[in-house]
Amino acid sequence: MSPEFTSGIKSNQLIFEHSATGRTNGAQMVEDVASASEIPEGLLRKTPPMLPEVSEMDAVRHYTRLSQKNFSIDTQFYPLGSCTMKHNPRACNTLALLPGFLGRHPLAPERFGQGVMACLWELQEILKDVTGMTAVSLSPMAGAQGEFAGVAMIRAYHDANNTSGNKSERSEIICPDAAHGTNPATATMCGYKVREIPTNTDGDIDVEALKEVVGPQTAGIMLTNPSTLGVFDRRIKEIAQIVHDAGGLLYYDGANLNAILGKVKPGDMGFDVIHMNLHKTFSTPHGGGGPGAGPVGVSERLKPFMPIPVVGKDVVGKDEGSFRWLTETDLPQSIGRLSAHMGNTGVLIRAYVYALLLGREGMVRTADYATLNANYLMARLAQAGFDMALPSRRATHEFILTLKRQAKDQGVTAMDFATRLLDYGFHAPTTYFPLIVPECLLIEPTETESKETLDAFADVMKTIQEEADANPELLKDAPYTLPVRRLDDVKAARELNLKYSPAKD
Amino acid sequence: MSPEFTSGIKSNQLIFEHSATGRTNGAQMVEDVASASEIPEGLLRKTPPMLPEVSEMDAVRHYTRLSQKNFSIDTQFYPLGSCTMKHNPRACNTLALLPGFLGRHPLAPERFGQGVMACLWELQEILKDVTGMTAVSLSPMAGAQGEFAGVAMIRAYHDANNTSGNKSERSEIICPDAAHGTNPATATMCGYKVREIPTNTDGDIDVEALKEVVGPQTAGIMLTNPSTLGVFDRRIKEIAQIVHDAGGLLYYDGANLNAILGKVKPGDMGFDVIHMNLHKTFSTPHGGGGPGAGPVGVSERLKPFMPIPVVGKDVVGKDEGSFRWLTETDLPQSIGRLSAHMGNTGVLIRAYVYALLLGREGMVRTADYATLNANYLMARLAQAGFDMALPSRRATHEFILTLKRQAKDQGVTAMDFATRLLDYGFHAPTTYFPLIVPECLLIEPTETESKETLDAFADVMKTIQEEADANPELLKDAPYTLPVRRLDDVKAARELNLKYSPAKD
Amino acid sequence: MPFIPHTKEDTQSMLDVIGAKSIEDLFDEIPVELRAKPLENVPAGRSEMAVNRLVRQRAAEDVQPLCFIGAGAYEHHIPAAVWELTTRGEFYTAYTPYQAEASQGTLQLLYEFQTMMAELTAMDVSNASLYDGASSLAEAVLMAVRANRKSKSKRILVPRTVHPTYLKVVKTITQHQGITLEMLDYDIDGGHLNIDTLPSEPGDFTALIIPQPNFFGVLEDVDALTDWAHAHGALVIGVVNPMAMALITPPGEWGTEEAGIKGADIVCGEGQPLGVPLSSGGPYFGFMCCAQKHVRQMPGRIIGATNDLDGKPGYTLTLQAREQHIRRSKATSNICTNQGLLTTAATIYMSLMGPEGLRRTAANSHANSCTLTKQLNAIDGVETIFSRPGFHEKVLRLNKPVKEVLSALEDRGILGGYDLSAEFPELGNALLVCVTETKTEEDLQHYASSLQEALQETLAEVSA
Amino acid sequence: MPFIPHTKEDTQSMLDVIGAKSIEDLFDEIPVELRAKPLENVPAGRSEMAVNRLVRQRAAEDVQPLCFIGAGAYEHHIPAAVWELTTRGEFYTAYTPYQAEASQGTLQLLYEFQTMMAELTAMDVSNASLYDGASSLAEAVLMAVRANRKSKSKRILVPRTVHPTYLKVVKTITQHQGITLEMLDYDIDGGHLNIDTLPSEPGDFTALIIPQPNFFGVLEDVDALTDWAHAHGALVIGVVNPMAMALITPPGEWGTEEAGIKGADIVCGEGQPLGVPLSSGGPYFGFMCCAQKHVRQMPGRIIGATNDLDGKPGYTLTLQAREQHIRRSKATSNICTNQGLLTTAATIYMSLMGPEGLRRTAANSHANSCTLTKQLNAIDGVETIFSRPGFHEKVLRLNKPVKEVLSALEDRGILGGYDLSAEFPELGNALLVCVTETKTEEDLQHYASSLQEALQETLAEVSA
Ligand SMILES: Cc1ncc(COP(=O)(O)O)c(C=O)c1O
Ligand SMILES: Cc1ncc(COP(=O)(O)O)c(C=O)c1O
Repeated sequence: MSPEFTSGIKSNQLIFEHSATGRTNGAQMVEDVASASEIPEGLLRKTPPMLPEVSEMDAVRHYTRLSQKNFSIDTQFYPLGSCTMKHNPRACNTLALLPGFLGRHPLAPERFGQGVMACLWELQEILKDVTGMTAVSLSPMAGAQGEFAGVAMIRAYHDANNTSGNKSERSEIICPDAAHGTNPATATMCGYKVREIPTNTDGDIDVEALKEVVGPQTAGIMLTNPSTLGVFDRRIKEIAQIVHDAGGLLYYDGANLNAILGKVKPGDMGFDVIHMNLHKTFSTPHGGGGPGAGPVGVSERLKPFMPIPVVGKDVVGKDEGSFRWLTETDLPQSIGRLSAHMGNTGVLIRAYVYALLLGREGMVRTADYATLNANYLMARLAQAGFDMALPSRRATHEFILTLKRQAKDQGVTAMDFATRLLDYGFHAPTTYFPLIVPECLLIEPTETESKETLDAFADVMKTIQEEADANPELLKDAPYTLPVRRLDDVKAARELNLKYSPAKD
Repeated sequence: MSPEFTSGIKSNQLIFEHSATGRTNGAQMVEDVASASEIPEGLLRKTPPMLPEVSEMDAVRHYTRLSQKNFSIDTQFYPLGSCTMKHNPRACNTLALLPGFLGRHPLAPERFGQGVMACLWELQEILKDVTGMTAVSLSPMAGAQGEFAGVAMIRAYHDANNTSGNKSERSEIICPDAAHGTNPATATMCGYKVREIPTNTDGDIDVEALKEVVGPQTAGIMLTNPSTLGVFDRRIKEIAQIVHDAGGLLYYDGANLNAILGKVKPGDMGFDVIHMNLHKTFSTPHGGGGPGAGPVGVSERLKPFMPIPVVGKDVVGKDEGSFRWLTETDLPQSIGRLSAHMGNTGVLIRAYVYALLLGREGMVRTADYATLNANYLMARLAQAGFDMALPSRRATHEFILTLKRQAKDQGVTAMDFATRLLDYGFHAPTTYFPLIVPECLLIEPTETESKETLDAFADVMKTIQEEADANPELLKDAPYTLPVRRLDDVKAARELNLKYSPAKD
Repeated sequence: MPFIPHTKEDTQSMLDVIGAKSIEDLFDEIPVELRAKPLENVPAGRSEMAVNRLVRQRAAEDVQPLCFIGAGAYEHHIPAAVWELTTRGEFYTAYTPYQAEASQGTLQLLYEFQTMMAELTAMDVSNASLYDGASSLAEAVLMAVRANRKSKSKRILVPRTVHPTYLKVVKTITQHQGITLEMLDYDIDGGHLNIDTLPSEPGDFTALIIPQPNFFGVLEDVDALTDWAHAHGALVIGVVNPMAMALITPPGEWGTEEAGIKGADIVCGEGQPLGVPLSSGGPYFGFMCCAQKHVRQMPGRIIGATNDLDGKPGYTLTLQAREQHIRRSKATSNICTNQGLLTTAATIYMSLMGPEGLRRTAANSHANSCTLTKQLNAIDGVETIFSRPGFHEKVLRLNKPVKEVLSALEDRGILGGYDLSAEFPELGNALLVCVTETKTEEDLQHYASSLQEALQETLAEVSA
Repeated sequence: MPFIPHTKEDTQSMLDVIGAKSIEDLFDEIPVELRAKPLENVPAGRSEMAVNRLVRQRAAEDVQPLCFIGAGAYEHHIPAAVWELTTRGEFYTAYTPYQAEASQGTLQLLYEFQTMMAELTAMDVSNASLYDGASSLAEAVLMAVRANRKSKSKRILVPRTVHPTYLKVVKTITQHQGITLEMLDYDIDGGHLNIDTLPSEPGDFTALIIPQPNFFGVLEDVDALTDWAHAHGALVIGVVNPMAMALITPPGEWGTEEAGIKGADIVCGEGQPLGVPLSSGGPYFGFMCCAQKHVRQMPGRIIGATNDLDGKPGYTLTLQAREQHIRRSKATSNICTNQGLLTTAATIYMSLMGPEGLRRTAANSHANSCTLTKQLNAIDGVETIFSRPGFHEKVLRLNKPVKEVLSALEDRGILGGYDLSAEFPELGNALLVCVTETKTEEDLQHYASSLQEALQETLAEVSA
């Protein structure tokens, strides 16, 4: 009765399967000039790459239909904790794609780039204020690269201020056990040993444990506050004191600033360096996995070490008011460059447009409503009988629900709930992160979702719980209504198949 | 097991059902300036219109998901006969949306519009060549308006050349029974009586019948060749002779030129006036029902009557090479204006870009492959056991299959086949047109579809025939896999519900 | 081969199935003597890259100065989301929704559109669009003739304050139907149709057209005019700017209770202000709303709600028996393809604006127009002509020929307005100036100071 | 409230459910003394209309002259379909495809991307992207150190013909790992890495980087270099322009049979030429391919094909145990978010170009570069520096300071190239000029005549 929805082309086909030898998309063919080659035969490619040979329509149809197989914020509620899936205003995209911006070569003289540089300079100013830092460099291309820049600056700072001659004296970076995986991975890339500290049952850092690990070997600590547990660490000032007293610096993982925008500034908490994920708080799109932008903000003492380039504004002289790139010459102690040019400029323009649209009131409102939505949804789910990981705490932009009880009693896991949610048209929350909470769902609704949507989500969670009560197997086999049923990850890893090879016939 | 795919918002909701009083899309709010009004109280609106009050995200999500409920060329094979659903190249859209074109006020001085006017002027030249006509006016906004312009010109011509003083002498327009509905409707709008003539069993016009109806009362004949039956009328020259001899003029309905581009020119067949549907042959998008563009081409004798404005190019004097609008002053005998400005300019730009991409070779190729595809699919379906309406004829860009036999033997109709096709991911062909072929499907594959797609379609048609053999009821209840099942048209017309009213509570 | 997917092998095997030797054979029913000569005036095909470059240069030529022209096409800010959504392939490349089950996206959207337009005009029902404002007025006239069965005269009363181009279009389209368009002059002080100048004797009038605002931007005395029309057995055709409807009395509420019937009978107009860019004049869209009782006389597509086999709500084309594809020579109109994609844009635009956003846009445009008028009136040699209030356009009289002044303004980066002197010579050097919400205070000041300079300059030139 | 859907009533009823009096209460766990002062340097919120106008003005300032700069970022024609599809909301606003069942669109596309990149480079496998070309080279170096278990030295041989900024980035990123970057000078005649200058003594080398084409646009002697590396136990890291791969021997085929092993071990580079606009430098995307045996050392996301419960094919993130979210401090890299949307564009770009379209684009760029070089060499005071063949960039020596010449070219609407004189002073007044398929014959002539004039002009100025 319900044949496969084929669209006249088999729905599972790869673009290669639409290909036919000799088929071309003629409008894209420039003149054939094989003759003019000065490349010696020996350097020429012998067999052409197996790229698809399709018409423009084949490609348009294939990729349009592929896109429809995705969940996205534009189509679904997507409460992925720690990911801040909020609405991406369309003006940001439209304006970032203006021909004037797109056509500019990165190495074109500065006088042909004053427009874009003005945007970037103003963005630096905005981010400084929001974070309470002294200076900002926009060059890191995602959060993890921002982290790298930050920790590398900590290292450069210690190296520069080390009088003992023993540069590896401060060899450790402290991370809470709840930290995002990029934090320890970054510390390692910067040549540090990672010391993990535990979290208290109330969700705050175990300060006593911190006191034990901190010492002259401490280069710094990587924190995020609100933490990945979705709570604000109330003893942050004390923590800062302890680390600073030991000569270490404080790194703030600012991937998610949604709940503190205009409410509390990392600089005021005592942090020395912060990275921000513009692709979260500043609503640049996630694009199915990037691009992002991970600007870093620094306190006065780390300023000389910022990654380059930074946008500078001439304040005196004949070029007064004009913008230029600050480079090695201006910042000789810089940790250096992280990308071939100025990072992900197009993403930065989107964030800039977003910041202008929000304005200072909008920033504060973002924190207000992100927090309201999280606390409301937490309350609704608690009322519905779900267990919160930290029931006594306020939620920040997110909160954690644990299905430990359900896993034990009914054998249904967080993943079962997650995949079943898909059938109801909701993207799953983040599962199994942070690692310290068993069978957890990390839920971040964001400020752009309406009460109606949150209510619908809470209702569906309750329905799924009822399904689990009645028939746990139903959840195990979910999803049912998506392009594919539950996928076999084990097979994917065991029988590695990472590219298409045409079937031999 | 398969809950309604809700997307976190009930999938059937109207935008009004996402609305909440006081919800606003703040980014679109300009300053509130109620005070500055010079409008007297009595003229002010008392109650605001019930427009949706939603956030940008609500709107984006709602309309994105609505769009996904459509079939479209970008997602499906769409062999709707007489509609020429071929690929709409993306360059046409991207270039037509350039800010320089979009921002121009239609009444801005000509010197600020030379770019767009150059495009339009060249398009006129291209269309003249393709149709074999002497002049072209781009102003009609769709096929039917082009028809109106054409028939109005015929009328103006007769009026101008009428020496008897009795202006209504020529009071009839002849249309074949297979004609598109717009033809007789247009003749009526132009104040003519419509005389219908029959079609022979071989698909050509019944010339004897024509001879009988033609006479001094004949203003003209509206034809399309290839006809809506998908065949080329071989006696066209003779027909032209008969009508011209009687003092009538020949109108060519050029909605579908796909099969004759560069192969045969309506001007050479003896036609005096033609309209073209750029939204068919010239691949401008159908947009779910428009906009289109229906330029008219005329022979020398109808030139003075063309609708204005027309783009002119100054060939001498100080403005040599510059473009200007030809208006009432230049064409005092013009039938007049059809739109407030220059018709659907943006559509015209798309067609112009398309024409440049194809070029003269591409035009001929379009005819070649549109014809090849139609004849191939006709052959495949004939092999599969379907009855062709005109089995002995070549197909042009389209052909007709009749399910008269199936309707009689199995009780399944053309509409049953059509809706069942949807389940297989193919849009239905045109059903029940032309009116003279019972239970017909008018199938136009177009040149942009691949053999693979045509084969898949033929296979599915065969499958459906097998379903009909096994269980005709299955077809009656189709479709099964679309957002809705078969819709009740009778209810729609009887219990008119043309707008949403909020449920009272 | 641009846009053609066939490989050589495909072509050959397809010909084999057909039983033809070559593609050429497929054209063997076309008499040889008719075969076309090569297309010499069609240029050779070019790559997308080459076309891209050419057309971008053309578009770049047309970058516009600051625009204060209105006269039927209005520059409003269009939220970025409108066209990003409208040009989604599934909207952009779908056909007219004949096959309802496969077109629920378009159909539901059009049903929403009809609801919004009916709300905005306060009328009972709306169709799914006509070509543009001008042709929608022509269709409204034809419809009124059909709808007013009591009237035999086919006399349509047309104020001179209707857009002059609309009048031309109405003439073009309705001239073959024995319809008389009777012109009514405007009040030289108010710029409106003075109720006192309407025929006082009884008579058979088919309809009265009421523009709101009128071509001068002036607000008509709609209540009195509506009452007059209904008292004389004439239908009321409102031709309105939909943006203005967010602020002023909609045609569904025109007239007074005393007259027995309230509201216009047919309302039409140009939909462009609702999310459609100026685009050199098109594509825009015409809209049409009417009282329920006239719905069967309405031209164009109409979408109705219904249910599917399972009782689930759905949408479909309805009342098709009015249309050419069913009724042929007896259809209400020959219109077939309309302006679907533009109504898509308008529907999304109205959703994003909401009642408050739209009201503010209208109010802001009005306020800006008032502000500029005040500033300009302070200039020597500039005066407002009409005393009646307007929406966002004003007619000014200059003490210099308008053409010269406009040209001087152009040199200062301003398109100063629409020159009325050819069409309304009785007004002298009259200029129609439009201001929308898009103009800032600086823009207004720039206009004012530029006009001052321009007037002085032309003065200097004249005296030199 | 921009982007916030809450009505007053919503807010109140939500607070009631929470049991809080005000939104302010929800922040009561933040110590009072930490509460932020107002954001004074963030401007007040503006409407989309206002922002639109401001940012459009900014973009308009940046309209560019005709561009002959390459140096790592290349202007190619991008089919319109690429970005119309890429910015579809379902691609644009999806997250990293963690939840595979809800992300088959992105996942299948990335699987196709991996296939295409592996094909283009003739390597076994590809990842799903890294940040950009420069950082991908840094990751390749780190990967080589992990992958070459036999080598203990962490010595990486780096030709000076690698892009100088890439080198800086490699230094920044790898400096904390005890890695030595040993620079190899280039051949002053050929502009390439001369095999004879490589260390002849045996030694422990971890990897040799081979750029193809190199920073001077020159084609390296890849076969000999690859053989040398493999003979010395070093891995080969190719850093290649993917567009060039359509024309020249891909790294998977570098080396000769004699050496026993054929092909590079790791290939990385900048993906920008494949459908990504110049965009002031980003977002672009880095790519990385490698031999199958090294796949577990690869950084970044990798997509694998698998089946669902019903045996239907599907795609999912795989080998996640390499990544930071599982392996944490022992991950292959800290990379998390990568450049997904750009690989979407690249995949669509490659689909639209196909092997022949891509080859022609590359061949045309090469031919245009040859043509221009010939024309320029005919000018007095201009000579090609290097004798070896190149792809689409050439180094020219001028008889005038490059900076002045470039500025004179700018006045003629041309960005003349990349000034090498600061980074390669030994080359004198050296200019790196790039030509792609986007340039017409007239463009090349315009460049040639402008350069001639520019040289004369600077001469005149100098002598004046
Ligand atoms: C808390 C936290 N830190 C760091 C990151 C890493 O950011 P990115 O993915 O941009 O590298 C993320 C993002 O997933 C995050 O949620
Ligand atoms: C043969 C024929 N004539 C006329 C028309 C009317 O064209 P339009 O819909 O553009 O008014 C059509 C389109 O449906 C058609 O197919």
